[in-house]
Amino acid sequence: MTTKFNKANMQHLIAKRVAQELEGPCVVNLGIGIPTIVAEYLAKDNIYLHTENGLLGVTDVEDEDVDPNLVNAGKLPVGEAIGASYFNSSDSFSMIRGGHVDVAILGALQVDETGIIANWAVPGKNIMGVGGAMDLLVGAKKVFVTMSHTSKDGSSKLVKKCTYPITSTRSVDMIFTELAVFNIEDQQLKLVELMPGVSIEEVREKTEAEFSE
Amino acid sequence: MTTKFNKANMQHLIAKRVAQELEGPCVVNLGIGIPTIVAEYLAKDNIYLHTENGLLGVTDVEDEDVDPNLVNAGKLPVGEAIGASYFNSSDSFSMIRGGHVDVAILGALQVDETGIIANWAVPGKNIMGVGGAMDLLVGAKKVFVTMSHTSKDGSSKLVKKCTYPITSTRSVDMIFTELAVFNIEDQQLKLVELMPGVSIEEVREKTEAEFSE
Amino acid sequence: MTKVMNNIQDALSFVKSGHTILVGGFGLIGAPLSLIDGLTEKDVKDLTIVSNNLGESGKGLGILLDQNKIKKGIGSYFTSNRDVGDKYQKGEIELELLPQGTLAESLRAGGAGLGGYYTTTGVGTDLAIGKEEREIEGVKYILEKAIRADVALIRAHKADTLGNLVYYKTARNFNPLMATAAKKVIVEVDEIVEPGVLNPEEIVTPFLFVDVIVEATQILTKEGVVAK
Amino acid sequence: MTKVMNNIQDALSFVKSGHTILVGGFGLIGAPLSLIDGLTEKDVKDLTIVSNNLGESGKGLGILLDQNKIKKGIGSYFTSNRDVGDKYQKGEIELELLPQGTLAESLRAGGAGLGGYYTTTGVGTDLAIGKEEREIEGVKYILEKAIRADVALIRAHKADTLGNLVYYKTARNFNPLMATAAKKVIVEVDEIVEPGVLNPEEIVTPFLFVDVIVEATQILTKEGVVAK
Repeated sequence: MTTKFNKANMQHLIAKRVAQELEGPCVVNLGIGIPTIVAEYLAKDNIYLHTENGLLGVTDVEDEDVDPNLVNAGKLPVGEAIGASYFNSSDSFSMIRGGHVDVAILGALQVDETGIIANWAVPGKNIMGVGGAMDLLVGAKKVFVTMSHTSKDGSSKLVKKCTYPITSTRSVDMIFTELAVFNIEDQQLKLVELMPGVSIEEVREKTEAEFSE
Repeated sequence: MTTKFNKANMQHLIAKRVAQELEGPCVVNLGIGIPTIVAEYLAKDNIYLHTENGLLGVTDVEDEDVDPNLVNAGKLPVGEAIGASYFNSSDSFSMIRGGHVDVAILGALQVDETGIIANWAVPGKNIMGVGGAMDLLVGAKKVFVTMSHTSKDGSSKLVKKCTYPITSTRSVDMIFTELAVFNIEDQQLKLVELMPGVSIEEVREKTEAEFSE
Repeated sequence: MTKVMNNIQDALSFVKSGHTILVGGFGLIGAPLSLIDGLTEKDVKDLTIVSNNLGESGKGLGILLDQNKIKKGIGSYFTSNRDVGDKYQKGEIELELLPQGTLAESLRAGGAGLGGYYTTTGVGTDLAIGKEEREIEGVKYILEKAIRADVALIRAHKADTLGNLVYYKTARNFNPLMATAAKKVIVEVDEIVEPGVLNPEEIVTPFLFVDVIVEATQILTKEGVVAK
Repeated sequence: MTKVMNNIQDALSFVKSGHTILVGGFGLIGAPLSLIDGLTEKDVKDLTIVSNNLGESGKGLGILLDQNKIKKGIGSYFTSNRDVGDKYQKGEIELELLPQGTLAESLRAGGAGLGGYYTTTGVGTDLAIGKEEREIEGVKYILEKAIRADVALIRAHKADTLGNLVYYKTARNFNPLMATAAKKVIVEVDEIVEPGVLNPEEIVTPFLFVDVIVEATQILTKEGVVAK
């Protein structure tokens, strides 16, 4: 039993679901990939977006207003919200590491059954980039992971134990895939919601990690 | 043989002499007491004054322009030079500790014959205040000490070894008193100038520390 | 849900006995005079106060000292208030003296999620006693720990209603650092403006650090502290 | 004696083979494009480049990489230029990867005269291998060292002739930190103004950090990097 998605649909489905989880007022940092799309689904005006390259108060931007020197962490053009402020990279990561950002929404390559994630390197390849991932993992009050439930080869990305280099020893708080939503409590995965049209059997079949229901 | 001074005259004499030693362009931090008076004798306009409470570009201020929220480290009213900037205490001390301030001019209770100074505490009394003295000692590129040559009881303030708690293990660069000017090279005092009307005999008589001429 | 409160005592409702409180200012300059005044009217005790000075004799934090509400002071220059020495002599207050740059840096470290840092300041002096010394690339440093607190009481010039802050001249000093290092950050300001009024390039304390905003009722003038 | 120079190569006269060079920017945003371009025309080698990225393939620092002038890169996200991986694979370049917040903090520590600091970032990961771990008040940290350099090449929006700098939007990023952490700080700017034009409350980099100012000859536009 398999639910079919094209990639864009899947990404938007996940992003929309995460957006619903955000309770304002809060400050949210969005990673690259699916997290970036979350911005499109934020209905409330008291959710403030932080980007680690030095801006609190990110909004979207119309094509004609694009400024090459105003970008998010993915180097995509963004706009400046009312009440926004700019700061240097050290101040930006001080906000993150110091616990002043409420939620970080990140992608992951793997999440293990205790909520530990791997999202910055693949074994056997050169370790070339980490960016702000490790800082966000240790610092954000809550971390939400968004990812496809399985890899291209069909294997589960929710694994018993990460085989890729981990990003932090801190467990994330929630995981959102195209199939289900999980909470992590006491370092244990708990299925809290099936995505529309998805059966519990499908989730079980495609999930290597142990989880409770 | 004793040269007589009243306190104010002595302070101004020393302050004027130190001011002559400053070669612009440079950034100078002035301590409390005699160093504050140095500002009155700065002829050159490329000597910039830093105050650790958060201002680069200190000038004097006319009585009618006094702003209670614009003060120097001695909490005395000051003015704002053209090209001045304000910053927080951490940034201010980062400038000091990071070696970005060229000269610190400080008072001292004692200087020993290796150029180590004591200027923040007296044995047997409560240790109540240190302020920025220790930071300036470790961080300023050059440290000039200004002080009366002797204590009220007539004892030399240039001592063989400090009996008061030292401010830093770093030797200062120059010492200015009402009697003489000393350089410190390789942790040894060297008399480089007698103040007007002062004899070498008087300096020898009133100096406990060894010095070369 | 607004951060703006109309009353100093409401703003101070987060302050409890036994708390560690950061108090901005360099002497009276940039000190949260209205909040300090409010504290003198509040029934709290056993406070640990982190502030450059403990006010002046009978002024600012000096009143709190006289009321025996301060259990411990952490600062760099208690000399500005001679009463501190008397209390200390009588064993009525604990004191921790730090170099001014170390005080500032430890607050920054606390706000930035760091545990501590190695500084050259104080190496080989009496203020290094009991602190770890370490050589890094030929230079001697001592380890200083981060400072974090329950509450910060600070003063800024203007706030927008989101909590973005700008400061005024040398009244800035410790305030922006303290804004980062406490669980609850309470700020008094000269003026509250709408979001968008402050220039985004000019904001010193972004709003995510600020919990409560209140208009100052006391201000520092040439003639001293007066009711606004 | 003015800090303003009229020519990029004159400004770069402080750069020597074997130097460690800080290069501002987050990718091309806020990067000193004119100074980097000048470096590609200068006969230097064995450079250690500290920068968040090593440019993009064939752009910015990417050109310097292609010219084999870079001995070592210290950064957080080399992924943005696939050529870095190829060079690394061939053993033609050394790399040191740091979390982005650690890169920023180490530069700040370097500029602030600190030896190192304890951070939670990276604890228990492959990037903590070989680094000292330490528990402070129940929390695990690793020790990260300060970064200092011979030269910093940075970009700002406006400079006054004294060297005070302001930045523009997210082009600020690492530039103000790098301005504090090198022996010679060379800045390219969009515009040079007289002292007094920049608001003292708004200056981000006070002039004491800046050694050389030059007007940018290359700017980043929607269409990419173009000559000004």
